[in-house]
Amino acid sequence: MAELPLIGNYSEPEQALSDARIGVVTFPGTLDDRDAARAVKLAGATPVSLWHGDADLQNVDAVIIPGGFSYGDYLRAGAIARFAPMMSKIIDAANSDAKLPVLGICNGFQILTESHLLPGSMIKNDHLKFICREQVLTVENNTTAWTNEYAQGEQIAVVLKNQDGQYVADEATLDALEAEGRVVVRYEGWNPNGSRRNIAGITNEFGNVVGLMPHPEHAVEAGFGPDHTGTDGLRFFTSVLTNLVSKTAGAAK
Amino acid sequence: MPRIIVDVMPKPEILDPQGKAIVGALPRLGFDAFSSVRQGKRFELTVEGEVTEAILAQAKEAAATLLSNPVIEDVVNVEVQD
Amino acid sequence: MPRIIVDVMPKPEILDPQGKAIVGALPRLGFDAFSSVRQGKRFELTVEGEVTEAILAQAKEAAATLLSNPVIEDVVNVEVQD
Amino acid sequence: MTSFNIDTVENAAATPDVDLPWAELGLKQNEYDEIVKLLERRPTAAELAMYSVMWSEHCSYKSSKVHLRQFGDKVTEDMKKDMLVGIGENAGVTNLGDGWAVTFKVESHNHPSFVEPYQGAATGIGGIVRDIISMGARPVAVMDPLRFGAIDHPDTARLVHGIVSGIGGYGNSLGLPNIGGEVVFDSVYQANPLVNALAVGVMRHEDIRLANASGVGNKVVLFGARTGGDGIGGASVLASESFDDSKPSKRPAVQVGDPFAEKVLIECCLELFKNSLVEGIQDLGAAGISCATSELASNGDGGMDIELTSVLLRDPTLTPGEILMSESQERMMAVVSPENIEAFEAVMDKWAVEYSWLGEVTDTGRLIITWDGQKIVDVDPRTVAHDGPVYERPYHRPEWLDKVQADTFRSSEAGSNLPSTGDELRAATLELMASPNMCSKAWVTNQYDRFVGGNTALATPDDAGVIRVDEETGLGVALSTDCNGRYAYLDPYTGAQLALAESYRNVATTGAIPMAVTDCLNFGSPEDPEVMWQFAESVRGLSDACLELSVPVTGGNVSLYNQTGTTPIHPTPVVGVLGRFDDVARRTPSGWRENADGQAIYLLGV
Ligand SMILES: Nc1ncnc2c1ncn2[C@@H]1O[C@H](COP(=O)(O)OP(=O)(O)O)[C@@H](O)[C@H]1O
Repeated sequence: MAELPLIGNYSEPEQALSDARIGVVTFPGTLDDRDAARAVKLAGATPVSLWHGDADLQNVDAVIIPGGFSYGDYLRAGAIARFAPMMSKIIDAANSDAKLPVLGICNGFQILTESHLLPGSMIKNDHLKFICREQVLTVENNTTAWTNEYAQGEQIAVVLKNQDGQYVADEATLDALEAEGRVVVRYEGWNPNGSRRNIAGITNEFGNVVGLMPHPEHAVEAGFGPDHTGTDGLRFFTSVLTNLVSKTAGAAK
Repeated sequence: MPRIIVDVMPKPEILDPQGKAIVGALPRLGFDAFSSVRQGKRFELTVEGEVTEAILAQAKEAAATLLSNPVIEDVVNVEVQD
Repeated sequence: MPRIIVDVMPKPEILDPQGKAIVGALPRLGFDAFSSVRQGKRFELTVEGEVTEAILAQAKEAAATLLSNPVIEDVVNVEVQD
Repeated sequence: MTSFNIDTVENAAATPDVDLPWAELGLKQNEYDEIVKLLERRPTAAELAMYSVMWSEHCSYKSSKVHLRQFGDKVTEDMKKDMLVGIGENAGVTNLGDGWAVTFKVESHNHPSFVEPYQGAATGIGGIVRDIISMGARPVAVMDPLRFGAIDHPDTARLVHGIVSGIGGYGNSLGLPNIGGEVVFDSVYQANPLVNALAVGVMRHEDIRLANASGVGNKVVLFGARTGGDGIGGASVLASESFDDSKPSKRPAVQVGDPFAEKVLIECCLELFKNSLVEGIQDLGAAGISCATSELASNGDGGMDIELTSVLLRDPTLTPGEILMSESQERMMAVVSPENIEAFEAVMDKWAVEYSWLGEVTDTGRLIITWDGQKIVDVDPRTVAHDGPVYERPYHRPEWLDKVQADTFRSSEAGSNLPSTGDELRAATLELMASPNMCSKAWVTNQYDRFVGGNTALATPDDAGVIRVDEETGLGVALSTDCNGRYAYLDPYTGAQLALAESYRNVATTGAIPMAVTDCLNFGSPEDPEVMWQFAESVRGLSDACLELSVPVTGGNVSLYNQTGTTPIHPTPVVGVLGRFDDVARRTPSGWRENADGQAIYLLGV
């Protein structure tokens, strides 16, 4: 019998499989922190709850900024959250030599663009409505810290749900993203929100910071995601473990 | 080309959750001079050619019907900007 | 009490889905005078007491950092209103 | 603090002949006389405000009470065995086993949604979710049975788009999956759209909280949003309570929801429950502080002292009576023992939720409210919360019903026009499929988050929503809401039974065992004897059917006066059924699965 955790804190005994510790940030208004923590656990790592107002990263090996409506998203999605003390730490760690892996999902992606860790921005969906659907994506870059377990060009089904999901950037930025292979995933088929060049997710130049509009953490358990069977999202979370292991191995050399 | 600016604000007696979120965030960023914030909308309507009385009247009516919700919002300003 | 008005508009080169929806709706309601519409935000910051240079500077900085996102928006106006 | 000419208890006793605006506040002469009798003097302005809102149809169920009793009377021991908390609390609580309990309830926000569709629907979700929190539960899902007017009526688009985006805008921001609902178009609902909202929550048995104030000396705290003039626009006559014409009296008629504030309130309450920091808790909905103080006090040790100037205000011009009536959203009231004050405040500070201490629990049997130390309310809280008027309204079967019932498909002229050729059948099929009541509801459900939380095992397009409660065992619940108002119009007794039967079937077909019922009874004016008959028959039908199927009604809501002029809506008793799964992995989706080749198809039933 399991208790529901208060916030993104699955205070289970630490997993034996991997001693990787993945931080999950909770802001006031964060919604998917428990889901992100569950995904981390299913991937075999230990989720660590990070509170927006704290400034201690608790030695985590990677960080997930989950979806939701931080501060209600009344001003602009992610605009206020970006200034939280925890975000300053994350920004520094992501830019440091250690290149902390950071995954921003939905509102997390918006926070990453507001923080200038990723270029561009999100505006309202072109149809102006909230949209929730099962979404097929094409993996365009399988070399990032968060996508190395996918095949290049693989199509995966995850969940999409947002109101401000239209990715925009100026043409020069878009061209640069394409040229440098920094588009990580693209919407397959119908473009659900008007995003430039069907972009659903991008990475920074080092591949450690990834922002995604769709939600892989809602596709990690058979029966509770797309079409009741999909677990295509789980490899985002196992990828980062692979990345951490290879980093450790690299360091040991 | 001339533009007509329409400003719409939440009615003073109505809760403005957006302004509330901002006024909470400002002091955390060191902006301590503001006791309250309200967030409204600004529309810029572009007119081809001259802004006649009739066109201004149209803008005012559009402001009162489509651009604002009179149950919760006030049109605080309609003005021509060249 | 004096207020500082901050107006923020989507950058001209960025598509504005709300403005686009409005410009589509206007003619259906008989408002045919407008060739384009853009929707931005208007903030009213209330100041207790006088608006000093320092407070105005705070408002300008808040406008540029928190109230707008320079990637997609421009601050088009910061002004004091009594 | 603004100063008013305060109408104190002392003043009321000394000036028995002052005219009070009781009629404008919706009280009848006999009701006002009853208040004077109970108090043995005229009420103060503040007392009048409290009685008028608490004795309204909406809060007191004065027309429906005598019928609703059947839900409590027609129950067997077997039906009661899983009921941990029955009707009367904010929401009933049902035992799920393994130490888990579930609470659910459906409520209406019909009229506010007609006036301001987005905010009306949004605050409808907000209100029902707070009901669930106030039981000590974590809300885990919402549903929204909706009824609109004709799809081609000019006002329908305003209502549909506003209401759907309001429900989505609020529910999505709370992180609560929307797992089902209804969308029905029928011109009878033209100026009376029905916006019913259901919420379900889960908790451990030991976390069940009740709305009562016990423990003399325990402190009473109001937390969440500040109190504004919301929802008292209609009662602006109260401005006269200050007996002072100079007061500005701009009171908003509509409430604006702040889902972010509510989300924070949810998390903050859950943390309070987890650390056992509150003794009793009550959400603030209709009748605001009047309701919260009088219900908490009368359900507890019977007394409470409150200093009203301690309430944090959004609008400093509010008078005491207005503060007591305000329906500002996203507020809760709790009773906290003195040793927990510090810990309580730490949780509030963590979530940046505003709070203020208003007073304490006493054993005087009186609810005493002061304004800056001056006594403005001194009542027996039971008389406000529970002893409101009860009416046995006259009712009779409408004469037109025989004619309507006689007009069956077979007996009518239309019978001879039944489609028979291939082309006719094709046309009829297409017409049915294109009907807004039959076609895909994806244009609605695509605007609702059904995945958040990661526990949704079934949602649209299935017959019932299914939510996992315990991640280790798979224990979970199934929920469906149903009603066909046209059936209820033809025969309210059977129509209500059919609503239950449909909902029960929808839950059962997913594989769950139906356990409990909630209902939202949407009807026209109780002052119309024909409507009253529809109501009485529906309640009789539903309660008989519940007895027959052995599922208890654990809570619900009555919405009356849904009519335009003398034309009422169809009787619309929306019924929600909750079922239990020992493991949601066993849920059966509707529709053919892949690899269905060779599977047999059966039609069950008559
Ligand atoms: N207002 C609504 N909110 C959420 N879900 C809805 C709503 N209306 C319909 N649905 C869902 O859409 C699906 C199809 O609805 P409907 O066509 O009414 O189904 P049925 O005819 O089988 O009862 C169901 O899963 C139902 O719960």
